[in-house]
This record gives sequence, structure tokens and C-alpha cells, in this order.
Amino acid sequence: MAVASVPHEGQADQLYVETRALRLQGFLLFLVSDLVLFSSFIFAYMYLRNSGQGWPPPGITRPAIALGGLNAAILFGSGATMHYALENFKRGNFIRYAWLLIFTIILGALFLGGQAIEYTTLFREHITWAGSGIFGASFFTLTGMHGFHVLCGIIYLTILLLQSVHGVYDKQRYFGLTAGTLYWHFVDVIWVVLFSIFYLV
Amino acid sequence: MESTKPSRGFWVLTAILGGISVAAIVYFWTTPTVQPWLPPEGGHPGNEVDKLFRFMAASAAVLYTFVVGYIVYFAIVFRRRKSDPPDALGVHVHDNNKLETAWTILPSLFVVLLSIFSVKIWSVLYLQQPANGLVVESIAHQWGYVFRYPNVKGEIPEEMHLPVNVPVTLNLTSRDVIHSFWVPNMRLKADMIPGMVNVIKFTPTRIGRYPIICTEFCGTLHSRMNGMVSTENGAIMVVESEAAYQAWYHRTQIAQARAPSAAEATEATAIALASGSASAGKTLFSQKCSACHALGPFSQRVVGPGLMGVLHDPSHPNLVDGDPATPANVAKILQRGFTGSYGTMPNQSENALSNQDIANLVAYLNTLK
Amino acid sequence: MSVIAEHGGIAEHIHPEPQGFIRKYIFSLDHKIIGIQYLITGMVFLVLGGLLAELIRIQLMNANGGFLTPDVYDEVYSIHGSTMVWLVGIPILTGGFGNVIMPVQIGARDVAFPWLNMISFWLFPIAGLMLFSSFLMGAPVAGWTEYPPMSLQGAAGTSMWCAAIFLVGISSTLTGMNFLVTILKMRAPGMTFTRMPLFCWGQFATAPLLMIATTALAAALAALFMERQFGVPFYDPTRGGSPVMWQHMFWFYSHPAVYIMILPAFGIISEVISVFSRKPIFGYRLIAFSSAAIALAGFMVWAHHMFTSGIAPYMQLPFMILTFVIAVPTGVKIFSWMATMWGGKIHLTSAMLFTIGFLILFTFGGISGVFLAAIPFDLHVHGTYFIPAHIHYVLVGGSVMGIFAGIYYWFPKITGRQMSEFWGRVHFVLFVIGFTGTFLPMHWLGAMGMPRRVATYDPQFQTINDVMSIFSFVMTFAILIFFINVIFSIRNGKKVGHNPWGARTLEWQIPSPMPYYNFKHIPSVYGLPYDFTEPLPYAHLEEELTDSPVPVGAH
Amino acid sequence: MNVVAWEHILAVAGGIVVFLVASFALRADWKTPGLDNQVFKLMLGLLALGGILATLTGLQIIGKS
Repeated sequence: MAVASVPHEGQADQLYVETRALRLQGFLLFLVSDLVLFSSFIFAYMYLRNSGQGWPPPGITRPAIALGGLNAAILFGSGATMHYALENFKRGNFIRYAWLLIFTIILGALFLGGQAIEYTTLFREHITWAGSGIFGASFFTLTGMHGFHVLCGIIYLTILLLQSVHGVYDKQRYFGLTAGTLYWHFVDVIWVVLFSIFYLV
Repeated sequence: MESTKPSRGFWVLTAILGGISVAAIVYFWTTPTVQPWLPPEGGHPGNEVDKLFRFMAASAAVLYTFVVGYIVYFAIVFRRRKSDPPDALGVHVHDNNKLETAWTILPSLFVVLLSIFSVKIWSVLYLQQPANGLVVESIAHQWGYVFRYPNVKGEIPEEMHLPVNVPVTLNLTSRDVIHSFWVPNMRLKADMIPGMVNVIKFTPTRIGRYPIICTEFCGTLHSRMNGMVSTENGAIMVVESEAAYQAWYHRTQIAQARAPSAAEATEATAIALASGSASAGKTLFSQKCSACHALGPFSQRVVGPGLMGVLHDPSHPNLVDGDPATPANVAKILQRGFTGSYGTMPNQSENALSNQDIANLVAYLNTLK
Repeated sequence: MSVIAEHGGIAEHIHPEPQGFIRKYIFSLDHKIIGIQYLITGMVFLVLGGLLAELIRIQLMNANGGFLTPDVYDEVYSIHGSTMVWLVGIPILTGGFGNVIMPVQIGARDVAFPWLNMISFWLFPIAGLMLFSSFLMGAPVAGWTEYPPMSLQGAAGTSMWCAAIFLVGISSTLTGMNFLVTILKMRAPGMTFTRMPLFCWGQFATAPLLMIATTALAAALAALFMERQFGVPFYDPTRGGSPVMWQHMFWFYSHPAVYIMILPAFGIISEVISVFSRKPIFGYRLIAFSSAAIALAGFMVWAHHMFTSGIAPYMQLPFMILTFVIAVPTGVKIFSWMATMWGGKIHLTSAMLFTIGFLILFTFGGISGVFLAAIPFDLHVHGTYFIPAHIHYVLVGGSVMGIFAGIYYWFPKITGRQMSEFWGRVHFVLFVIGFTGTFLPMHWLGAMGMPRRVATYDPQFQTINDVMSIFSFVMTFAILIFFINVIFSIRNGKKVGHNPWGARTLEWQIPSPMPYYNFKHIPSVYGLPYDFTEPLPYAHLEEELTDSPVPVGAH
Repeated sequence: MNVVAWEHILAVAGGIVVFLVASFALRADWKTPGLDNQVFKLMLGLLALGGILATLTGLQIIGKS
């Protein structure tokens, strides 16, 4: 019974492979529970919206669709850049990876900027979180929660960028980047849903 | 290894348990009332609920008798005895497909049976109640009930009178928090939720005084909304003969008419309603009314109740102030405003409405069916 | 051995045991210590919740009240319910037993994310303190369900309640994720899903419930908190919100929550009943899969709590029928356990007595659950004492009996000593008598017209309430005996070997108390752990009970 | 050209780019194994859908203000 007493070549890789599987599943489960959180609020929104007061409720103007569409395109675009950032990292193309990641972060920040403009416009029309009935409650809660996720994502990606500059990840071990990409895609995809239910229907 | 065949004792026990089960079935089948288990039954469809109760209680008794009987029997008969060697093992049976299939299929069949029976009673409760009859509204508040009757002005607190054998449609809502309306003798309950109207339909068939009980927690004095016939505390449903009911009704009508409500203090000028234009009223409605009133059924409350069919809804023959739903009375509310259980509405001057505006609005509301 | 080196992977790495008191016992990463922390904390809250229950029973000894003011009484039962569900039932059964036993039973050295595990645990006592601190600022009054608009009117403590339950929810979610990954990824070689002990199946079915349902509750709580603190309208009908929406979101969580509290107990029962009947569990597959079926169906029945809330009659029907359907897998389990007892050599130990008690009492609770599922009958008894009767039959008669069975059963594994069997039997007898006397009459009271959550009631019910209160003192006395037994046995209990019950699951094949690293070598598994006539279905366990040192290179 | 018109044009352009990129990435990744890649594929599919939505919004075919 000579148990793994001497760490040998490749054992560390074995360790990485196994912990990676654990961490990947754990991270996906985290995303699932986050999805449930969003779904619950979306259920609340749908429930209130269909409670027979008409939508938008009297006295409420919806946020402008033009800016909303542009903002959506920006966020979806950042998803595409993030995807290719990871692809390039996998292929060892570090410079292109870094630029794409920076570009992703900038697009994310732009999205938040667009969101801020949208909020200011609504505030100017006296549509607020607490003072505008169920529209204000559901719109600001859901988009605010999503915006908070984007903000966290920006911070997360910045940390990943700094880490990768310091050589934390290499071609064999880059689970952190995979997780970051998963998270960023998740935030994008949530916006597909939120965009549809708030701006399109 | 012992034999896997059941012993004689097992079959004797099964026979005994079967006997108890048959006794339980016979009891629940034939007992004239379910009195010791439920309060005296006072109306339809409470009697239907009792049928379901008999069925479920009999089935439960059978199932529970067998489960408990066998468990206790196994624990005694198959216990390890002092004489057994310390490492004695039980009969090693892992599976028995026939048995397992049987006890999956049998409960499934029972579930189907129970579903059919429950759905049948459910349809009696919800679908087969007569639509005509007396319409009463009850509004709960912290901490009590008030009742509105057709053509009786205002609200009658804590005592609900019903004629025997007349179908009743009860519209339930609340003024503040969630309450509930339960008359144990009628076996019926619905929550009274602010902003919503829940409906109970039933026919009292037995004269008597029945407690009305709130079963949703509603604040400090929730316990006070616990009608007790013995102490005359809380709200009571009085089911009486048609003659007694009519006498009470007329008495109440007169008594309530004499008590002027605060809204009546201001004298209203008569408005020529015939000149109203429904299309102008529609425009006006979207400007002045739609922020508080939905174009939905009465139960769809935004600030005030929904106004679809306000003049034509048979389940709401009364306006919020208790007067019958006529164009003149609607105009009266628009002139005077309203303060009461259903909220507060500004009066004519506060809403900046001209007499012609009111006529237009009434004409428009009359078109909503 | 090379087989294991390949399959065992990371499981072969043993970190040195931390030596400082704080790292070893307070902020431990060891699943066993964390599990014991959960058990102890849960027991503390059990005592607190039990004392609150006694306050309720004392108040109800007089129909006109007088012991507590109505407001204090409302606070007491609200915190009693919240404590028992969130600080006793769920943490003990998942965080407690799940942590101590589950990783060992699947042949792992720890859970997947030990740090996360520690954080999950520490959120729980913090949330408990927050919940009880709400008494200082006016505790919530609207019961553990906190229906708005009543909860919107409640005192400041209601917001504290939201925050506390939110924290417990995060703790549950993290535990669920952790256990799910552990069971999916860290089973020993050969430990397939059809060879996994049934307790692990219970945990496996519970973990997704913890993860998904709890998050939905978190959303509902966050909305309630925002409405109370910032005036964001979600539930207030006068501002466009909907109080019924809370009920949907709350019960979407809270119905699975009762399965969170019963599925692990099913697992404990399955283990105990097989070991003490000295025969294999009957119908292993059916028991395992019915747990999963119950968990899945548990997500689709929430509106059966809302038959009186004015949801459309046609919408009620599928919920009623699906609820009936859940009775089938539950019934199958009960029948399988009965068949396991048949033809056994039943050792009537304390653990087995509690298991038998579980079968008898839980079946009763299950049957009254079918009564409640039938819409017409539910319309009669909804919101009456029938409901507390039912929930106490399934949660005390079910979950708590399961917890007691588990403690008597695994106490030797955790401490190396056995609890007193004599006092265990006394505990059992008094507990069952007290329980039945307290909760059985509640069914009748509810059906006859006594609403729940009342501080005063119709005097015609006073005699029976007095009797119930006296029986509840008996129950409390039984629990006192249990605690004395536990505390006494930790120091003075009979020392027993590593496997006093002759059980066959993995945790009984290693020393008691379990060593820090669980297994010197990760075992391989060849079969089900329930067949007493076969040799143990494990390989590489030879050295576990010897004094040979832990492999040196392990780090 | 006012701001709104630019917003429309950018949304259309961005939407088309996103759709194309996501579709190409999806095609390139189509046969990759592994749990993470399955999730990526799902996400890319939804991202392509998002691109279509943004384009249609910019073209003022869908969307309400």
C-alpha cells in the first residue's frame, strides 16, 4: 500500500484536473442559484404586470427603446469579445487576449453608463424605485440587480486581468478565466431576458 | 435461515385488522352525522364536504390500522430474543417485485379514486352553486366584520342574517390586512384579501346562530374575530326563517336609512344625466379616473375598485356606499366623493369635474358591461 | 494499490490536522467538526424554540389568556415557528448529520468546498442571534409565514427577521451546492449511485431543494425587506402590489422546505431500520428513487397552501392532484420499511424505538396531509389548529423522531461512547406519550372550530387545551432527560468499539471518534452496504483500524 | 442626425456583429466536449438570439417605448 507518498510528475496536474471538475460544478451551481434568484424576481414582475392595472401603469412612460437597444447591443458585444478573449488565451495568444479582455471591461462600463443615463432620464420624469408603484419597483429592482451583477463582473474581470498579467494562469490551468467567462455570459444572457420583458413586450 | 412464508399469527393478525377496518368503514358509511368529528352541519355544500370526509376518514382508518398493526406486530414477533445468538440475522430478502408493484399500483389507484371523488365535490362547491339568490358583501377590518345588503344603506357590523334555504353569494374583501371568513358549520372558508374579492356560494339549510371566525392572523386582536356563540362574542351568522329574515331586513333598512352618513351632509344638486356623452366620458375617464380605477371587474382594485360593469354586475348590486347601482347614485358618489371601507375618493370640486363632466362619465360607465 | 492512486486522486492528499484550539474547534474546516457544531447549535436553538413552545402552551391553558399580552404571544409563536424550521430542522438534518456522516459514507475525506462549509456554518448562529435579537425591537408577529400586509405593519423586528432568514437561506444554499458537488464528484471508486447508502440518497435528494428553493425565498424576503425599509411596493395592495404574490413565492420555497426536513430523516430511518433488523433494506431502489421523486414533485405543489387565497378554482385542481400523487412514493417508503422489519431479528434499541415511533407518527401526519390536500376539506380546516397538528405530526413525529434516532445511532461514532439505553427508552416512552397527548387533540380542535394563532379562544375548548398543555410538559421533560443523557454520556457513557451496532456502511469501518483524515486509504466499493450475509463490500480498509501511521507523503 | 438615430444605427450594427460572432463561435465550438463547453454553447446560442433582438430593435421592428 504505497500510497501516493511521493508526489510525482503529473500528480499536480491530476490534482488540478480533479479540483477543476469540482470547482466547475460548484460554479455552475452558483450560477443556477443566481438564475433562480433572477427568475423569482422575474416571476414577481410578471405577476404584478398581469395583475390587471394595464402595462405600463397609468402615468408611467417606459424607458426609451432606442437607448435600450443600443445598450443591449453593447452588452451582447462584450459577451462576444469575452468569448474570443478566452479562445485566444487557450491558443496562447496572450496579447490579443489581454486587449479583448480590456475591451470587454470597457464595454461593460459603457453599458453601466447607458444604464445611468436611462435612470437619470426616468428620475427626471419622477419615476423612481419606491415612488412609482409596481413599475418602479420591478424595473429598478431587476435592472438594478442586473447592473450590480455587471459591476461585480467588471471588478471580477479586472482582477482576472491583473492575475493573468502576473502569470497566475497558463495554457493548462486557466479555470479562473473559464469561470469569469461563464459569469460574464450569464450576465449577458440574463439581459437577453430582461431586455425582452422590459423593452420588447 | 428461517422460512420466508408468513406465519399463522400473521394471518390471524391480518384478519383482526381487516375486521377493525370493516368496522371503521361501516361506521363512517352509516353514521347519520359526523358530529363527534366535525361541528354540526348547517347547509349545502357543507353536506357534500362531509361525504368526502367520511370517505377519507374511512380510508385513513383502514390504512392506518394496517400500518400500525403490522409495525407493532413485527416489532414484537421479530424482536431479537435472549435465546438468539448475538450474531443472529434476519431473513435476507432484498426485493420482491410483485409485492413492490402491488404497493405502488394500489396507492396509485386509490389516488385516482380520491382525485375523482374530490374533483366531484370541488365541482359542487365551485361550479354547481345556483347563481341567483341573495348577494351579501362582507368587508373585514381590524378587528371585525361588516356586512352590506342589497338596498340597505351603509354597513351592518358583526351580525349577518340569512334566510334559510335561500342560496347566498358572499363577496368577501378586506379593508386593511388579510382576514378570513370561516363558518365551521358551513364547512366553507375564503380569505378576505385587500384589493381582491373572493366569493363563497352556499345555501344555509338549518336555522341557527353560527360563529364567524377569522383564521388568518390579522393583528393584536385577531383572537377577537373568533365568533363564539356561547358568549355572544364576535361575529355571528344568524340563519332564520324567511319571515324572520324579512322582518329583520325591513327593520334594518329603516334603521340604516335614518342614520345619515357623513357624505350626505353636503346637499347635492340634481344633474341632468340624459345629456351625457359616452365618448366624452371615455376621454375624461382616462384623464381623471384611470389612475385609481381599473377597467376590470370590481375585484380588480388599484386604489378604488374596478369599474367594469359597475351598473350591470349582478354580483355587485350595490355601490360602495351601499346604495343600489343606479346612474343617479353613481352621479351622487362622483359629486360627493366617498370615504369608507373601499378607500377614499375626492369629491366633485376636488376632482375639478363640471356637472356635464359627471353626466358624461355616468353615460360612459353605463356602457361598460 | 496503484488502482487507488489513480482513482483516488486528490482524495489521497491529507493536510496536516491544525493544532490550535481556534483552527481545530472554532473555525475548523473539518466536515466532522463543522457537523458537530451544527448539531450543538441546532440543539441550543431546539431548547430555545421549545421554551417558546411552552410559553404558548401556558398561555393557552386559559381560554381568556392572561399569561402573555396578545402582542407578546404573537411574537412568541412567530419566533417559535421560525426557529424550529430554520434554526433546528434544516440545519440539524442537512448541515448536522449531512456533514458528519455523508462524506464518510461515500468514502471521501471531506466535502468538496471545506471553506464554503465553514462559512455556511458560521452564517447560521449569526442568523440565529439576529432572529432572537428581534425580540428587542419588537419581534415579527405574523407567524413564520409572515403574510403581508400584516408583516408590512409589523414592528422593526420584522425586518430583522427578513435579514436573519435571508442569512440562513444563504447558508442553506451554500450547503446544498457543497453537498451536491460532493456527492456527484467525490464518491469513492466503485461507489455508484445504486450502491450509495440511503442516507446519502436522502442528502442527494435534499441538496437541490436547498439550493433552488431557498434562493426563491431569498428573493421574496429581499422584496419584503425593500418594501418595509425603502417603501418599494411589491406586496402592498393599496400601492399596486399583491399580497398573494408573497404567498406564491413563500410557499414555492416552504413546501420544498418541509421535504428538506423529511428526506434526510427518511435516510436516517432507512439506515437504522436495516441495521437493527439485521437484514437488508427492502426495496433499495424504490426507496432511493422515491426520495428523488418526492423532491421533484415537491416543487409542483406549493399552491395547495393557498386554496383559500382566491386563486382561480381551475388552477387549484392540478395542485390538489399532484399533492395526492406525492402520497404514493411516501407510501411506498413506509411499506418498504415495514417489509424490512418483517422477518428480522429486531434489536429494540433506542434508535430503533425512535424509528418505529417515526413510522407510526409520520404515517399519521402523512394521512392528515392527504386530508389537507383535498380542496373541499382544506377549505374547512385551513388556518385552524388542524394545520399545526399536521405540521407537528410530520415535523416532530417525522423529522425530530428521525433526529433522535440518528443521534442515538451515531453517538458512538461521534464520541466513541454509547448513550444510556435505559434513559433512551424512558425518553422514547415519555416523548411519544407527551407528543400524542399534545398534538393528537389539535386535529379535532381545528376541525371543530378553533383557529390557529389566537391568544384567547372559545371557552368550550379550554379543558382539552389544559390537557394538551399538561402533555406538552411531559414532552419537555422527556427532552430534558435526553439532554441529560447526552451530556452524561459524552463523559461517562459506556466505551464501545468502532462498530457497536454491527453496521456495514463505511463510517462504521473506521475508528470512533472518526480520525481527522477519515480514511488512511480511500476504499473501493463493490456492493450495497446492506447485505449482512456477505463479506463487507469494501477493499483497502485493512489498515484503518490498525495503529499504522497515516501515509507520510500525504500533505 | 439626432442622438436617437445614431442609437438605432449603432444598435443595428452591434446587433449584427454580435449575431455573426456568436454564430461563428458556436459553429467553431460545436463539437467541443466537456460540461463547461456545453454551457458555453448554450450561452452563445442565447447571445446570438440577443444579437437578433438588438438588431430588430434598432430597425424599429420590435420594441415599445
